[in-house]
This record gives sequence, C-alpha cells and structure tokens, in this order.
Amino acid sequence: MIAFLSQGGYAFFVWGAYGMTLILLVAEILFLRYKRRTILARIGRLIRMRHSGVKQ
Amino acid sequence: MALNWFRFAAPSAFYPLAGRAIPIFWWLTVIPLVIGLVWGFFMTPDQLGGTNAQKEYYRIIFIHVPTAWMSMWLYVVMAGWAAVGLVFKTRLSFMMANAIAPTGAVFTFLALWTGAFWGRPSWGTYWDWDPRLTAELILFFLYIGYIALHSAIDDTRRADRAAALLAIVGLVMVPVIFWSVNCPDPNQCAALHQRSDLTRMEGNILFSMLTITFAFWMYSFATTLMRLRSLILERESAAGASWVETTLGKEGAS
Amino acid sequence: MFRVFWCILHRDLTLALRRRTDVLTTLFFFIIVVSLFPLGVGTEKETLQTLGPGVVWVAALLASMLALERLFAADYEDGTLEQMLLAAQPLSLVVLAKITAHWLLTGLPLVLIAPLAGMQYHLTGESILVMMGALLVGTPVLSLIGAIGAALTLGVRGGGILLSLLILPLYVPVLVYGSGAVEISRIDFSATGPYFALLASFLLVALTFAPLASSAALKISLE
Amino acid sequence: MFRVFWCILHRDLTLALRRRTDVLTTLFFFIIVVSLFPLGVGTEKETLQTLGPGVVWVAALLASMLALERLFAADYEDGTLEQMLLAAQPLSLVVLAKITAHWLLTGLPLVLIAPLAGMQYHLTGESILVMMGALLVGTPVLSLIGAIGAALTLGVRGGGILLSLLILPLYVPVLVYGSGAVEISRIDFSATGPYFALLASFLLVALTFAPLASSAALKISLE
Amino acid sequence: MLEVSQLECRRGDRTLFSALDFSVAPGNLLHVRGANGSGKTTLLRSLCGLFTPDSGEIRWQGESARRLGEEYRRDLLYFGHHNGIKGDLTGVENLRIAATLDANRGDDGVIWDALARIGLAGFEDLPTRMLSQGQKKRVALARLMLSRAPLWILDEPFTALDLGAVDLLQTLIAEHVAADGLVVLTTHQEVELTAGGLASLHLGS
Amino acid sequence: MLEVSQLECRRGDRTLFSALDFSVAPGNLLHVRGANGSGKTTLLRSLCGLFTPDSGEIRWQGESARRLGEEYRRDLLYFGHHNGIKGDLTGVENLRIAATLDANRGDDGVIWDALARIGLAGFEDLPTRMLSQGQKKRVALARLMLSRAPLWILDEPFTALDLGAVDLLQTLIAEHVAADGLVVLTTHQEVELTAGGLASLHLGS
Ligand code: HEM
Ligand SMILES: Nc1ncnc2c1ncn2[C@@H]1O[C@H](COP(=O)(O)OP(=O)(O)OP(=O)(O)O)[C@@H](O)[C@H]1O
Ligand SMILES: Nc1ncnc2c1ncn2[C@@H]1O[C@H](COP(=O)(O)OP(=O)(O)OP(=O)(O)O)[C@@H](O)[C@H]1O
Ligand SMILES: [Mg+2]
Ligand SMILES: [Mg+2]
Repeated sequence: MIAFLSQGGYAFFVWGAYGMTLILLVAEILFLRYKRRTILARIGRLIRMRHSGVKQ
Repeated sequence: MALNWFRFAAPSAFYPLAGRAIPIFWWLTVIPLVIGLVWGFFMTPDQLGGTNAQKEYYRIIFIHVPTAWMSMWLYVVMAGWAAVGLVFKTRLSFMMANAIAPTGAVFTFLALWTGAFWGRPSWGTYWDWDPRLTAELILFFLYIGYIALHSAIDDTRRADRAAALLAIVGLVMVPVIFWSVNCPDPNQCAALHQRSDLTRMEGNILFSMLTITFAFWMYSFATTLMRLRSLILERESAAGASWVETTLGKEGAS
Repeated sequence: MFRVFWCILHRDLTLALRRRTDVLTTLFFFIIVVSLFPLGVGTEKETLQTLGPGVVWVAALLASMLALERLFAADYEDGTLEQMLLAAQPLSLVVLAKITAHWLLTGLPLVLIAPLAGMQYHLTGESILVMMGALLVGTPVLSLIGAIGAALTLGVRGGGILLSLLILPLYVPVLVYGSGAVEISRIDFSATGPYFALLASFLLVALTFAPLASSAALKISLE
Repeated sequence: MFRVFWCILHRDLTLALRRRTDVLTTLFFFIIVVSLFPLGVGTEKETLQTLGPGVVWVAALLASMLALERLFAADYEDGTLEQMLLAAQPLSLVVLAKITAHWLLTGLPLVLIAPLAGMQYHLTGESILVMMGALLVGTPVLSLIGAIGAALTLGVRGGGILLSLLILPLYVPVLVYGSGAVEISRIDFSATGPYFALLASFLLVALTFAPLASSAALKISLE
Repeated sequence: MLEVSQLECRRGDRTLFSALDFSVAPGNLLHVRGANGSGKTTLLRSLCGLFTPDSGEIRWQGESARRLGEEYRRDLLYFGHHNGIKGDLTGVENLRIAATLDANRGDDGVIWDALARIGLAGFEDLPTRMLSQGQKKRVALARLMLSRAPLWILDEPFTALDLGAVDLLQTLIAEHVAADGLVVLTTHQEVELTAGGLASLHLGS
Repeated sequence: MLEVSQLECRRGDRTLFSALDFSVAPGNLLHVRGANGSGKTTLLRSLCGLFTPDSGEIRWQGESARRLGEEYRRDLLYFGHHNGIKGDLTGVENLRIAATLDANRGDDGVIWDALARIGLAGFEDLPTRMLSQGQKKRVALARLMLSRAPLWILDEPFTALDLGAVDLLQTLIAEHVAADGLVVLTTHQEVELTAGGLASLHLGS
C-alpha cells in the first residue's frame, strides 16, 4: 500500500496530475448540478407565480 | 431522414432525449475508467526500460494523452456545431457549441497540467517551449477567447453568432498555428521530430490508455448534454416557452 | 464600386489627419515599447542582438492591435457604421477600405521606422532590410485578421483587452515567420526566401477571407 | 467621506463583475503577451532567464495601461463623470476610489498570476517571490500614475495610444527598479532591500499626489 | 409598396408585438405611436434589416426584403437615434460621404444648398463636433434632401430641433409624400400632410 | 437666489452672448429660449461651473459660486444632454449611487417609489442598457424626485419622452417651484406652472 502510494518516489508528480484531474472533473460535475438546481428553482418560482395569478 | 433530424433540432424534442441518454453515458464513463485505472496501476510494469527509461511517473500517460486528444477533438466538434448553427440557423447547434466549450477548456488545461507534472521528473522542468506544448497552450487561449467573447455579450442571439464566427476563424487558423510552431524554420521542415508511435507501445499501457480515452470521451458526452439541458431550460423559459412547464411538471415528481 | 472604396479610404485618412497626433502615436508607442526592453533586460550587445527581431515583432503586434480597437468603434458609437450597413454597396468593400486605411496609418509607418529599432538592437544592415521586408508583408495580415476581432468585440464592455485575447493567438504564425526571417538572415541571407513565401501566402489568404468574415461579424454585432 | 469612497469602489467593482470575464481578460492578456515572446525570440533556457523579469514587467505595464484607458472614458461618455464632478464631495476622493478599484481588478491578479509567468521563463523560487513582492508594491504606482494620463486624454480621439505615449515614459522608474529587483535576486537575495525601499517611496509619493493631479486633469478635460 | 406580415419581435423576456400586419403604399405616411418602451425603435430597425425579427416577413415591391439585400437598401433611407455624422468632419464632408454610400451624385453645389436650406449657412465647414446638439441633428437631416430613396424610415426626427427646424422638417416630409414617397416615422408630436394618406399604428397596450 | 452679472461666453469665433444679467429668486422658473446653436447649453453649463465663461460672475446666495465650490454643488442638480446613468447597472443601483453622490439618503424604499411614479414599475432591476431611449431618460429623471437641492438646472428634459411622461415632468417642476425651489431650464416646448413666477430669457438674435 505504502509502495503504491509512493509510486516509486514520484508520488507528488503522479498524484499531483491525477489529483488535479479528479478535482477538475468532479468540480465540473458539481457545478453543473448546482446550476441545474438553481435554474429549476427559478423556473419553479415563475410557474408558482403564474399559477397563483401574480402578475409578472 | 432530414425530417427526422429537424425534429430533434427542436430544443423541446431534444431535452427529454438528452435526459434519457445522460445516465447511459455516465455508466460508459465510470466502468472503463475503473478498468483503465486498475489496469494501468497494477497490470503494467513498474518501470520502463530500453531507450525510453522512465520510472513510475510514466503512469501520467494514462490521463495525459487522453486529455490532450480530447482537447483537440472537442475544439473541432465545437467549431463544427458553430458552423452548422451559422448556416442552418438552428438554435440547438449554437447551444451545443456553447455546451462543449467549458469541457474542452477543462481538458486542455488538464493536458497542460498533467504534461507539466510529467515534464518535471522526466525533463527536469515544468514547462518548456516545445512546439507541442506551445500549440496546446494556444489552443487553451482559443477556448478562453470563445468563452470570454460569448459571456461578454449579453444578447444571447448575438453572443451565439459572434462566438460561432470566432470558433470557425479559429478552426481555420488552428492548423496554421500548429504547423507554424511545429516548424518555425521552413528550411528544415522535413526534419520534424518523430511523432510518438502507438504501435511501439507496450500492450498493457496502450490498453489502459485507450480505455481511459474512451471513458473521457463518454464523460464529454455526459457533461455536454448536462450543460446543454441547463442551457435549454434557461433560454426557453426566458423566452416563455410553454413546453418547459409541462415537461418539468412531468419530471417534477423525481 | 471603386468610388465607394476611395470615398471611405479618403474619409478615414482625413479623419486621422485631422488629429495629426494620431498617426504619430502608433509610431511612438512602437518606439517606446522597443526602447523599454533594454531597460528591463540589460544592455549587453549579444543579448540585444538575439532579442531584437522578436521584440520588434511583438511591439509591432501590440501597436497594430492597439489601434485596431478604434477601427470600427468610433463609427459604431456615432451611428455612421449603421449607415454603412444600410448603404447600397457591399459591406465588405467598405470594410476593406477601412482596413487599408488602418494599415496605411499603422502598418506602413512601422515599416519605415523599423531601421531605427533595428539600430537600437545592433542589427546588421542586411537584417534590417529583411526586417523591413517582413514587416511590409506581415503587417497587412495583422490588420486584416485584427479587423475580424475588432468587428466581433464591437460595443462589448472591456472590448480592448478582450480583442487582444481573441486576436493575439491568431497572430502567432505571422510572428513566428516574421521574426524567424530576421533571425535566419543573421546567419544566411539567402535562406529567407521560404519565410517570405509563407508570409505572402498568408497575406493572400487573409486578403480574400478577412473582409468577408469582418463584414459578417459587423452584421452580427449591430443587431 | 468614506461612504462616498465605498460607494464608488463598490460601484466600479460591481460594474466589472457584471461581466465576469472583465477581470479575467486582463490576466489572460498578460499571460498571452508573456507567452508570445519566446515564440519570437527563441526558446533557449538562458536567454529566457535573462529575459524573464523584463518581459514580465513590460507585460504588466501594458496590461495595466490597456485597462486604464477605460478608467474614466466609460463614465465620460455616458455623462456619469459630469455628475461626479457636480457631486457634493471632493473629486479626488472619487478618483481615489476609482483607482483602487482599477488596481484590485488589474494589479492584484497580476501579482497572483506572476509565478506562472516566472515558471515559463525558468526563474527560481526565490526570484519568483521577489517578483511577486515587487509587483505588489509597483502595480499600485502604475495605476496611480496612469490615472493622471487617463484623465488628461479623456475624450481625445486616439486616446488609447496617446495615453500610452504620455504614461509609458513615466512608468520607466518603476520598470527599472521592479525588474532590477528580480534581476539582482538571481545573484543575491539580500541585496533587494534598496529596490523595495525605492518602490515603496514611489508608492507613497504617487498616493499623495496622483489623486489630486488626476482630479485637476478631469476638470480640465470636461470643459 | 412596403408590406409587413405576421411580424413578431421579442427583446429579453418580453414579446413587444406579434402578428403585426400592415402595408404602406406610395404617397402614404405611417405614424408609429406608442409609449416609451413599446417597441417603436425595434419595429423600425426590423424594417431596415438592422434587427432580425423572431418571425414574420417584410416585403418590398412584392419581394422579400432580406432576399433583395442591396437593392432594398438602395431604396431605403434610415434616420435613427444616432445622427450618424462624424464630429471631426465638416458638414459638407459628412454629406458627401453619405451621398456616396447611398449611391447618389451629391455634387458640392447640391450639398451647400441643402445645408443653407436647413439653416446652417455659415456653419458648413466647421467640424460638426463644434455644433450644438440641434445643429448636429440638422446636418444629419440634410441627408433627406439629397436622397432619392423612395422609402424613408425616421425614428423621432423632431427631437432637439427648435420650432423653425420642426416646421421645415414637416414640410420636407409632406413634400416627399406628395411626390409619391413612403414614410414610416415615430414621434411624440403630431405630423401634418398637405397631400397623400396618413395612417397610424399603435404599439403597446 | 441665483444672480448672474455681465456674463459673456465665446465659443470658437462667435460670441454667443455678452453682458448677460439676470437673477432667479426662490419660487421662480427661468425658461431659456433660443434657436438651435444660440448658446443655451453653454449658458447652463456655465451656471453649473462645467464651463468657464470668458467674463462675468455667478453668485449663489450672495457669494461667488466658484468660491463656494462644494457648498454650491450640494445645492445644485444638473440634468444635461447625457443621461448620466450606467447601462450595466439597474435603475435602482444607478439612483442609489446618484443619491450618495448628492449626499442624499436615498434608501431603497424611496428609490423604488420614485421609479414606480415615473412609470418604470417592473423595470427597476433590469440593467438600464436594456431599456428604450425614453425609459433611460426616465431613470435619469427619477433623480429629480430624490433630490433635496433647491436649484434645478435642466437642459431639454422633455426630449424623447412620451406624452404621459411629459405631463408628469411638468407636474414635478411645478411642485418644485411651488415649494420655493429655483428652476432654470431650456426646452422648445411650453412649460406651465401652478404657482410661482415664470420668466423667460431669449438668447440669440
Ligand atoms: C497537443 C497536446 C499534447 C499531446 C497530443 C501530447 C501527447 C503525448 C503523447 C502521445 C505522449 C507519449 C509519448 C511517448 O512516450 O510515446 C506524450 C508524452 C509526454 N508529454 Fe505530451 N502531449 C501534449 C501536450 C503536452 C504538454 C502541454 C506537456 C507539458 C506541459 C506535455 C508533456 C509531456 C511529457 C513530459 C511527455 C513524456 C515525454 C517522454 O516520454 O519523453 N505534453 N505526450
Ligand atoms: N465644443 C465646441 N467647440 C466650439 N464651439 C462649440 C462647441 N460646442 C458648441 N459650440 C458652438 O456654440 C454654439 C452654442 O452651442 P450650444 O450647445 O450652447 O447651443 P444650444 O443653444 O444648446 O443649441 P441646441 O438647441 O441645439 O441644443 C453653437 O453655435 C456651436 O457652434
Ligand atoms: N438592447 C436591449 N436588450 C434587451 N431589451 C431591450 C434592448 N433595447 C430595448 N429593449 C427593450 O425593448 C423594448 C422596446 O424598446 P424600443 O427601443 O423599441 O422602444 P421605443 O418604443 O423606441 O421607446 P422610446 O419611445 O423610449 O424610444 C423596451 O421595453 C426595452 O426594455
Ligand atoms: Mg425609440
Ligand atoms: Mg443644447
């Protein structure tokens, strides 16, 4: 396990590269989900407003 | 045939279709990714010998090469959709180009980053003005330019078309740019460095690399479609399209 | 056809000459940037000789780009661009005339002042000749490509700096071969042929496509 | 007093953030200019190391200057500057707020991105630290001095390039000591003290006089 | 004959107008009315092709204006919120350029006459940046006298003008209509004609 | 009390006016008239201190306006040919900044009320660049309602407004005069007052 993590002494480089990849890809996914949720919330609010007869 | 296409070119028809496709693409991403990584870390030699002696840091290749490939491929696809949008005036094509750009920029950045983290142990420097690296850097600037132009214009219709034109101009220039940095001296262009050769690669390494490439490709599909769905919702609800409400009503339970 | 071309060319030149400083400022900007470097880098002769061609070209790029920003912007703000769009003439002709004026006012003076910059960097006479030639063929390409960017960023806030973001990467080939020609001329004067051939072909291609692309961009921007 | 300062600062930051790209474009302009040089100059490690500090500083100068052009121009065109002149508050306070916003949006990001540029030119860790420090003290001076020029060239055609003509020579001391500090740090880290002392005193002087001078210039420009 | 059918324009979230149908025949003036923000400028810019409507069609002499392109633009004179004159050029120079772009002759005698008639005698060869707001507008309006385009599209041409200039402009418009021209204009004032027909279109609720 | 004595302004080669004397007392409106280019804008800008006259003096409450400086500017509200609003900010934000600069409170409730009264309900938090010409002008005019300055200097405030907005603005001006305010304005229209005095000054030949 230690040997695997140390990657023959190049842990910083190997995990630095993989780490950044992981961070960016996951961040992209999270950001997309967050954006989708805010849009849905906004549209939901608009729909509720329209149904309760509030003028825009 | 043509009819069929144009039916799905309507955002309202495309939206649910994309919704159904996204989970499939996620599975197609995760499974090869796991296989590729496991294979890459446990089934490949600890050390490369011969003319190209490299220690464990060569494992960066499993993400470096796929990200580099994706970054270039996605630019071509993006410019392609932009061109389709300009010619056929379909809203969806612009949105498609728009949805691809951030993913492409992320992959470009990752190619640069992983390349830098590879270069440090093998060349002793994070950065060098090697033509390949330079070209990748310029590609990054082109992505950023596209995104910056699009977000600097707030009339979406104008932003779409202006950015699309830029992407196409970029696409025309990309080969010229790549070639010029690869071959700064036209007198000696024949003596270009030998490109890396896939057939000479060790089988296990090649297998992991290709599986991860496939995974990243599917990842691009998934994120692009997700972003596209958000874009569709945002724009269509702004334009007051009624299908948004009915579709969301159906989905509302989930 | 030609009447419109001349009319717009004449107009833009008159406008520039009404403020006589306009022409000179591009020049001075170029000279200042070129002169700033030795201050920041040190003044050994050899360093300067290797630096010379690159610095001159980058300065030319920046000078040409700075003036680009106003290429369409002034006409956009006072509504004359709108009138050009509604003219009974092809827009790309008008655009070509404006680009020509831009080059005459920014590119050509750079070509003429280049020997001075070359001297500051201790370049030989031959290298200076090559530099002038390369600038003569290369700067019109800069104006042509730049016009597309200028049209795209019209009326956009932060336009100037956005423009450079869009355009500078596209300038790379001209920069590489332009400074490459000067570089090689220090070793072998006769080897510069292919460089000039490449620059000339860039010019031809840009001359055919850039006016069309810019006028398309203008139409988009004026919506 | 402070309410007005905050109000204008907040206003300018909001305006910039409304277009999120605005902040990033200055940054990318800086990175692109820094990256263009090796393409024009050649890519040997030693050349780049000597070039590095100078190029970074010249790029910082240009980036800061380009953004300066719009510092007052936008407010001038839509008449808000007129309103600021007629405000019941001292104009130099308003001007100081605008300069602060300008620095936060252009100077500070440059300081933060500098390590990247340092890496491209193979600078050592220590040199990079010194460079960041020098930029941190030097860039506010650029914004302050630049504001005077921006105020003077307001509403003048070809203002952008005229501005650079006025301002770049005034930037020379900052450039010389800023890049000098980095240069010397490659030899002796402890010798950078005097450079920083000089830069800091420039900053103090500029901070006292520049707001007054720019507001006087604004009053002249608006006649 | 200018025909508009089923025109719809949206800006931002709002639909400004939809299913708009009208036509303007030679010798007629259409006065587009409506409160601030009702979409008058948007409509006029669509008619010129400076704004692409979301749906609908604009036909000139029976053919689609978009398809006609340059031919349509040759028949068109647009006067918008901007004056479209360069501050650094004199009135005469400005008009000379405008005439060339519109493919008119525009020799200098005609231009000087036009400027004199619009009340700028003595200001002809000052850079227009040295003129007052209303004088700039007058320079721009002198284009109307040089033009041979049958279709005039005028967006609030009367603002910033003093009473004398307003009268003169009214006369110019009336003359153009009387000579079988077409005019589409917006203004918050009333317009009077001596001949031809006057229709009015009300935008907004 | 605003007093002007022996004012002379030249622009270019022409003397626009000379030996101009007038005064405006609280509860009075001065309507500056004159053809295009007669020097109305120049006069108004001189009154604000935005243009330095060639000779003559302007006194506010008995003291030289130039010497008073900030104190004079605090009592002054100028509305010029430019709207003075930022296109990227919303109406509310624009007014908030204007209020701070004028050293008024300007809490948000007051601002929303002002915008509603001037007919922009529903457009309060749109960036003003998305408004029509007349709507932009309305945002700028909402400043009049927030201001506590006694002296209003208005340069053609009625242009680009529709009839409803013109009426409203007339009312605002009349209210201000009735509340012992001072107004100096130019316009090519007529103004009506309900109380206070109306004088008129004719520039030009
Ligand atoms: C256009 C983008 C790029 C592509 C297509 C690309 C592709 C590749 C490929 C296929 C290899 C494997 C070579 C082999 O061992 O056979 C490789 C290796 C490498 N790449 Fe990249 N790469 C790109 C960009 C970058 C960047 C931006 C960097 C650094 C910042 C970088 C650094 C490296 C390093 C250090 C190696 C190992 C070289 C060696 O084995 O000697 N690459 N690249
Ligand atoms: N920037 C300038 N430089 C030189 N002369 C100018 C300048 N601006 C205006 N003038 C001259 O000053 C005179 C008066 O201009 P001003 O703007 O005061 O007129 P005005 O009465 O406001 O006219 P309008 O009703 O058209 O607004 C004009 O005749 C013009 O020629
Ligand atoms: N650039 C824009 N982006 C988004 N919406 C806009 C833009 N310009 C105008 N609008 C909106 O379009 C509507 C109509 O604007 P338009 O300029 O056509 O009005 P108008 O009838 O000409 O008004 P006015 O009498 O004030 O000139 C306005 O309500 C405005 O909010
Ligand atoms: Mg309008
Ligand atoms: Mg006036």
